[in-house]
Amino acid sequence: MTELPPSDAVPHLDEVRDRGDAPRGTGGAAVALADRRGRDDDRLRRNAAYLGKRLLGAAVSLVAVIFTSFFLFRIIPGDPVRVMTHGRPVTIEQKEALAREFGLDKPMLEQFVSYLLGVLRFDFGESFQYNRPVLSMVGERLGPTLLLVGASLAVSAALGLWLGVQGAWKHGSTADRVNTGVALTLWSVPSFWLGLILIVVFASGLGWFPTSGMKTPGVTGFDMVLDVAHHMVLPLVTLVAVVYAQYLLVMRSSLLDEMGSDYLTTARAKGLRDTEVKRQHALPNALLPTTTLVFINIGFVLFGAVLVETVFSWPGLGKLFYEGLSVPDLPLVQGLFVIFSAAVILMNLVSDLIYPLIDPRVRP
Amino acid sequence: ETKDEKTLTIAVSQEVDSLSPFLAVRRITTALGRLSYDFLTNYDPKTGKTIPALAESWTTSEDGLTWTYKIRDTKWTDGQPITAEDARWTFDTMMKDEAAATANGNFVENFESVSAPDPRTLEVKLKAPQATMLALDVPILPKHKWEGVGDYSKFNNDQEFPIVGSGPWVISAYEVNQSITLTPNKDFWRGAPKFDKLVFRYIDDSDAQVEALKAGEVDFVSGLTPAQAKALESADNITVNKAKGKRFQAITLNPGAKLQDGTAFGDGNKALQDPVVREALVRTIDREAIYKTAYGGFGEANGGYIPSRYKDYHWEPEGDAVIGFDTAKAGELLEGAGWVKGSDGIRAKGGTKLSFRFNVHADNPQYVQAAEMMREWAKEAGIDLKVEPVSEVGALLDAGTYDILTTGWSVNPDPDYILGINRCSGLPAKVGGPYLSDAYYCNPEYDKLYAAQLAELDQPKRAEIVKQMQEQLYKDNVFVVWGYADQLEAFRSDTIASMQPQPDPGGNYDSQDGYWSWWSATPVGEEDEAAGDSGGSSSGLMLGGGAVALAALAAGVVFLRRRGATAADDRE
Amino acid sequence: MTSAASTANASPRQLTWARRRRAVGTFWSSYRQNRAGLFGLAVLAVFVLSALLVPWIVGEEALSVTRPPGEPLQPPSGEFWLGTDRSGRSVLDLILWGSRVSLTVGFAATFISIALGSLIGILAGHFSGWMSGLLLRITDWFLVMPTLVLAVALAAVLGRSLSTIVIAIGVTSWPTTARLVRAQTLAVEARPYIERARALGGGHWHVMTRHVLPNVMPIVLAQTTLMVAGAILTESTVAFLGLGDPTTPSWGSTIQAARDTGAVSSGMWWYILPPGIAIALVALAFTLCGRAIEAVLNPRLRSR
Amino acid sequence: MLSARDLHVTFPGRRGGGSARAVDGVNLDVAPGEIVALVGESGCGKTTLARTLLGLQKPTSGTVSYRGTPLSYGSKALKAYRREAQLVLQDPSGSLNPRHTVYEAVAEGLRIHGEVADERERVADALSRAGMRPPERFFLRYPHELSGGQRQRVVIAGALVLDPTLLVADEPVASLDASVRGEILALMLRLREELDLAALVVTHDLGLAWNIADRVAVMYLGRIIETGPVEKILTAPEHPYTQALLSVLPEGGEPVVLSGEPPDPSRVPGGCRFHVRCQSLASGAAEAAGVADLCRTKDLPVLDGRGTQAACHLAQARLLATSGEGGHVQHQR
Amino acid sequence: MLELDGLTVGYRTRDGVVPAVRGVDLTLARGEKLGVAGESGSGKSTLALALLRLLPPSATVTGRVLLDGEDVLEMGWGRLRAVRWAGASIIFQGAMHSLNPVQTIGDQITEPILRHQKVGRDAADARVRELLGQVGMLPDRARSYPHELSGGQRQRVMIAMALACEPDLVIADEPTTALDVMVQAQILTLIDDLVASRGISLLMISHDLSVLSDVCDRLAVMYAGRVVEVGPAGEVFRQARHPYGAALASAFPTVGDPASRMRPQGLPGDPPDPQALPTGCAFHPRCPVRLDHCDDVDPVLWPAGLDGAGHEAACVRVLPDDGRSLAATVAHAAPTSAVEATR
Ligand SMILES: Nc1ncnc2c1ncn2[C@@H]1O[C@H](COP(=O)(O)OP(=O)(O)OP(=O)(O)O)[C@@H](O)[C@H]1O
Ligand SMILES: Nc1ncnc2c1ncn2[C@@H]1O[C@H](COP(=O)(O)OP(=O)(O)OP(=O)(O)O)[C@@H](O)[C@H]1O
Ligand SMILES: [Mg+2]
Ligand SMILES: [Mg+2]
Repeated sequence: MTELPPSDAVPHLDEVRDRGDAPRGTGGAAVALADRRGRDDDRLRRNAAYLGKRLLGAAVSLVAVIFTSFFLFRIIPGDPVRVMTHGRPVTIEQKEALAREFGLDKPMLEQFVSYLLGVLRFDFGESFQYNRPVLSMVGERLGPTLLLVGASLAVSAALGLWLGVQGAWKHGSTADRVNTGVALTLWSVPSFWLGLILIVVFASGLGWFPTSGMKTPGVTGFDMVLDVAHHMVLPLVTLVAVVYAQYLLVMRSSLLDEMGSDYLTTARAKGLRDTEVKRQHALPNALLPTTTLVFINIGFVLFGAVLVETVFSWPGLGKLFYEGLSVPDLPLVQGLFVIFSAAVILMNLVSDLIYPLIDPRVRP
Repeated sequence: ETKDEKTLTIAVSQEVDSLSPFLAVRRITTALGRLSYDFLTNYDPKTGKTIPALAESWTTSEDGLTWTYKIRDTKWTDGQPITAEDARWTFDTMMKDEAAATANGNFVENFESVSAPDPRTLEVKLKAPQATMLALDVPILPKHKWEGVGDYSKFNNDQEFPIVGSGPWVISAYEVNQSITLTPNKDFWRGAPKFDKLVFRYIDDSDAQVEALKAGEVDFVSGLTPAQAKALESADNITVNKAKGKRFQAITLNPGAKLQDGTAFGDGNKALQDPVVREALVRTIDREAIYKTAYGGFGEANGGYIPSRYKDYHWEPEGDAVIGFDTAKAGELLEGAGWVKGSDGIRAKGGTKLSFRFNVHADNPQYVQAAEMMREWAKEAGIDLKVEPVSEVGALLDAGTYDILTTGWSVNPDPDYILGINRCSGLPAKVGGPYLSDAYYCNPEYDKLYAAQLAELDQPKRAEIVKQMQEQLYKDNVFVVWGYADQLEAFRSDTIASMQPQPDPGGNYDSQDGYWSWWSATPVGEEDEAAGDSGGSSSGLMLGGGAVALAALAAGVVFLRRRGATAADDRE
Repeated sequence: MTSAASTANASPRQLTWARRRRAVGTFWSSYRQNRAGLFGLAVLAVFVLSALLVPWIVGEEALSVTRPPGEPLQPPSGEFWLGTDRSGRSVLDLILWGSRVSLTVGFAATFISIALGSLIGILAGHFSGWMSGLLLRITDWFLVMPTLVLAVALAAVLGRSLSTIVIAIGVTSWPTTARLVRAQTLAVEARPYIERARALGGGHWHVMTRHVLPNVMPIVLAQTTLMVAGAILTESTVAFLGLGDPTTPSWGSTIQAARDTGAVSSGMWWYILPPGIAIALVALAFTLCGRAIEAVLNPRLRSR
Repeated sequence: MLSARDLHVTFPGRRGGGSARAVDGVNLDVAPGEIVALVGESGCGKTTLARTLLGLQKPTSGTVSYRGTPLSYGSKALKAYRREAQLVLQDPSGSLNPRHTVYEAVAEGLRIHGEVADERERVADALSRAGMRPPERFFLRYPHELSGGQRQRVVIAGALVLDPTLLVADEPVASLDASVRGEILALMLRLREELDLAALVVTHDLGLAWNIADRVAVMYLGRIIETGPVEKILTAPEHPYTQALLSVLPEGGEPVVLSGEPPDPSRVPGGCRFHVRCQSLASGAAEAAGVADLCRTKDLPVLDGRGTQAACHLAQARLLATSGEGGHVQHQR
Repeated sequence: MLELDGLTVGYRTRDGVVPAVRGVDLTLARGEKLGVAGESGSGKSTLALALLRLLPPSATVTGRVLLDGEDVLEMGWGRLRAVRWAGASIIFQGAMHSLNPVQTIGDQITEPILRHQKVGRDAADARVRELLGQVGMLPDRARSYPHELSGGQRQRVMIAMALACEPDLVIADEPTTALDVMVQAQILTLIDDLVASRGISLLMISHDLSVLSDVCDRLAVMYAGRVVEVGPAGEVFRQARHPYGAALASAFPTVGDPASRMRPQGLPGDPPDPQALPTGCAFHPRCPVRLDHCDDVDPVLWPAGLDGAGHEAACVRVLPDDGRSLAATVAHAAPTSAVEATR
């Protein structure tokens, strides 16, 4: 699951970060006026401190991840050289030459140092299997992954939020119960299984969509856009179906938490329509945990899409990782792990930074 | 694209490792090399014999150290002429550059020098006689395109399309992890392919491949499961091809891993060193049941080492020689040898239990299924098999830390190589060092027979010796063959009217030696034009009498190469 | 409420028990009003019962691949309600047997995850300073560690087995629990009654066990139910990626076997659908129970 | 019995803000059997002071001594101290764990201190002394089943069950309505009679002080600025702040409504800390007495916590003018 | 201006209906200031919310709420929205929670102005600055978020907001509870000034009788969902006729008054449980001056004025003959106009 943002409204979902109380006012009106300038400086300084602290935390996590990535995969038994030579009868010399080329003959520490230096220069080395820089391999596949995962995230977040809002506002209604039930059921279904069923029914059965892949070879131009969209329907539906429940439930429960709030009564008392109360007052307050969830998921989906990518032969990143593991293609898996983890950490950071924009209470 | 453009789409699940023939070692990429570059020689689709390709003819010196090839006068796909210099440069680069030797370096290891005295003559000088000289499966590269490449280890040949080559097809587009598109080489000397486009489409999931075939998105699918094959047989416009398998499926029992100097290593269960235990264990295997259930009836239960597809060399036990399925007999054997059942139902003797690790390729469902069956049978005889699926057995084999492994090999028309791996000399010289053995088998008797068959030039007599070797192997129960699964493929009969199988008849289309199937594939509606020559006829014409003997010699080593290119997939 | 007269002579111990009984009673009576929760509970009960009784209902011989009761890959019939698998065994029997593994993985992995998560969460929330900082970093570190990667690494080291999967799931999923528990701990620790307990002279142990633990229990419970569903799904995912143990019948391995057989493209719906539906059903049942419990224990949800 | 000497408590400023001097130099004594009221407006540091006295908050500097021995913050020593000194927190509803019954809440102290013998009798006794009779009726109730007044009484019973000699009660009645609060105050007086209990009652309500306290200490922005017997301080206060507080009471005559709000404890003004809002300074009374400059620039000393004193330049000047001597107002340095 | 006629509110809960307000009749003239006091849980806030139909759906309201002669309870939604804030505005009990935490206070004050008055954004902003100035805050504060303000400041923002559309009626629900004396005094002064200068009617709720008596013209005391005493503020405070009113008033110590020195006044007994009200007069179990028949008769408001004018109390003791004669009859006869039988 995820870390959710600080807000008194959602204590059960919430990770209350070392926040203490909401900062208090900076004193009486007179003081405020006199200190106008000082306050701006102060705020700047506090913003910087806040940013610094988050950045530092992210950096620490990243360093830990880099360390891990190096040692974790080395516990997987397997001889990369053997795999690289594909079982061909090679001489000891050839093996040693390969080991030398990939630096596998050097002491662990030295390997680690050179790996670390490489990572700092964004050089993750070359894949054992593909003789190519890990970074460029990632570059090639990032696009399709981002397309699919990004689209699914957008659709599922939108769908989940919308249904969540409807559900909470009319909680207990038939629509609410049906929606929540359907979402939970889909949430409980293995994604690859659902994908296969969709292929059988909608691709080869009804023939509405292509069975797999991202596009028909050779199609270009605007046709390609349509073609890709056509190919994307089933994987997208699969991904969305299994995740949107999460957004729905979080949105629903955080909105439910806001529902009893007095400021909503204030809004009603002001003569606002029900939908206005919902949209202009309740929603912005309930949006906070969901936003964080979305951001953290952006980091995580890169990992998660492997199943759907496999089933639909989507040319994305996910599969690369798990194939590299069995070799083990150390540079590849290390690089991917660092990149994935960095994505998670980065998105965590971004949500930390975005949070104050949405909720003034979190402002430093 | 025009409407009536005929496209042949093949579903593949393997990713491209590199489009540089210097680096490519995967099945998909070596096949691509075959399609887009001509080699010096090729194999007859019907018989598998060597036939001319880029080399129109060849001669060899008395001492067998100098080989001279006459290079065909034909053109690269960019219009430049192909000369002997291109071939010289290709071999020379592989000799000098470690990176260029990555994929096919073993062919040139023994080369002294390569020269091109004139544009039509290639001369290779060897350090010692080498039999693979008529099976140099090395794509000859256009020097004018490749010369400028700086670092061959970094060059993947995937920046500029179409790729200049000399084969029947031209790689004209490549989308990473999605598709590779080839267009016909209209000027191919053997005749242009008949389809307008050949597309290898990446579909990872086997079910998705079949669904794509049914939906008409792809035209050819290989590696079907029995269930899929059965289901497709009744599908419209789809033809299922059940080729007799050239692979055998087997297990190896660890007879005690040894180095060449006899030093034992690893931790194999000592009980397996007892021939009685091995025989008893083999008697618990119901081969028929395995092929009936796990392979859905698409395969042949057979204990012979060389698949029945190769009639000349195939041997199988008969009558009393059959170590057949009989768990009761297995029990008796063990009982007689002093292995008695403990309270847990597992036999033991002197502290050694008949409890074996059984490492199975996790990614091969049939192996897993068969292993589960074997576990149950073995249990009836008081033997405990612990089925442990693994993703890769190589490491276990290297270290000798296994009791039973699943394995399987593709066998070529000439059995020399596959017989050779079981010699004592196939054992490693040091732990982890290179070795050929797949089972740590070592039997001096067998070695003698091997030498004899190598020296025997008379084919029927040689076949006799080969059969004796198989018998020996069968008796020793170290390398235990189950049988041969059929190679199951399917294609859309509304797209492909005909294709050249290998061997013909009854052969397969996928993973052929040569480019025959995709080169010869004829679109539906164009059958009549396709009365072309199949190349097979010209081969006999070209071969002189002396060459025939040489070719036979060469064939033995061909398989060394075979292993080089495909062992990654063959060895399991 | 027990009447004053009857409690007058009871010992504190008895009183405590009376209170607990009463708590269970009220819990159940509010739970009972949650129809979805009841449905989930009923489904679970059926599955757990069949998992427990399967050796008697079906018997181990039903799992034999060498003496299967039927022909391989037969469609559903009167004899085999859900058809047969690739070895000729009844798919229904496989599902029943598979429930043992799947439920075991679900419970065991959840137990590890919840125990670790609660412990670390409470410690990180209760103590401040370096201790909490360290625990948080560790938590973060494990949070980015994907279950499947760890499962691969562990499978390589420990071999493919149920326990590997259990450990992999348990070890990678506790951070979520830890974070939730920590958040709740922080919230609880800010309550005045913690201050009161400290003012009365209570130490760390007293505060953590008497005040924090009971208050994080509801969230831990809710988390538990969600986790069980997650663990079952993960087990099937691991099997799907070919990292599981294909020789033990579990729902995941049955799906995997069906896929290996090409059941999807061969139209053998009876082979591929039931295990998926079983997973979904149990996962759903757990989720429903979890939400029901959450609703009962959370006064906010209760009042609605 | 309980005395604080030169107590300072500073909270680090959040996210780069200045640090908050919540308690900024306090001397305070509570004698056995004495009820002292600590009054002052919201946020002036009353709760912080109370928490510090109980050792729940470590002072930044200064000492708290109990029966002449300075508090030590080791867990053993604190536990022993808390056996005798009890705290009643500001918010009775929050002070009770919603998952604990009344019995458990009251018995918690006994259990912590291992006094489990005749636990039941002592719990019953404490509850009935706090006015919950018959106690058995409430044993199994949860806090939410109690009324506000009952909750407050449970908290008080929990403090009384250990037979404390010192009670620090933080706003014991602030959240109650008028009818309940009188009842609780009466209970406190009774306990003082019965147990010779010393108490420090924290409040921002002067009426409460008048109701029950012997002595009153007025706190402003982290400091005690005036202290003395209730009758004196609440009828004839010296400090303008106390005067202002009294004036806004309904019967306090012409109300002096101070402008602005109490300054932030992270920005304590220089000079007299009250001068920014001081009505005597604003009205020119200080000017007239010639202390206006002092008010703006000269900080006042920390009162020593005994007798009747006011930390005010004006009061000092007046006193000097009328009696020509230091009197109760301290001269400093 | 405002007229409540038999207003009754019940909350539906799992354990049945909680009668929070049980038949309240009150009138409020234009420009008048009415205080409502009473014990916690006596239905004061419920009453306030009912006036603008702001109660949660679980509440059922009966009776009539006439605002300028129009029944609020029967208005269409459109009309109701128009009346809300423009006709009558509310200052809620907890200013802390009554402001939207993620909107600046400026935006929140602007919102009703833009909605109810045909003015542009700039004009609205100018009005906000003016309003903030009136409640003693810097106009710059419009850009602040609620959490950046102290409790007192937030309370002022609520007041500014309540005045934004210049309503005829302001309902202030405990505007000063939880504030300390000084801030409380500031706010009360402010309200007093604003109401006086604009001729607005004020309905102020508090549990602090002394505050109410200071600010308001008239005072109503509630107990268990009923108004038990109503009359001129000073009179109710100092000479309450209902024993509960008297007890409330006497619970307030007077600093300097030796009578209350060391003698805190309480009201023994527990607050009534609205779902299990005692029979007869709801107050009788705690009543220091109860009569034998108090558990039989449930008195309604009855003129109790010493000098006649507008002072009423619901206690048998204000009835002639202590209501004894009535009690004798109600045990057997139908309720009379002055007394209702509870059984
Ligand atoms: N833990 C803390 N960290 C930082 N500042 C604090 C902390 N506790 C209190 N403060 C600050 O110290 C000052 C005094 O707070 P304290 O709670 O003692 O006031 P109080 O007099 O009890 O007020 P009230 O009457 O509202 O209870 C306040 O400005 C408050 O913001
Ligand atoms: N939503 C609700 N559901 C059920 N009962 C409620 C609800 N809101 C209030 N009540 C009950 O209605 C009664 C009146 O509540 P109300 O809030 O009007 O009291 P009040 O007089 O404003 O008290 P206070 O002085 O504490 O604000 C109380 O007994 C309360 O418990
Ligand atoms: Mg306080
Ligand atoms: Mg209220």
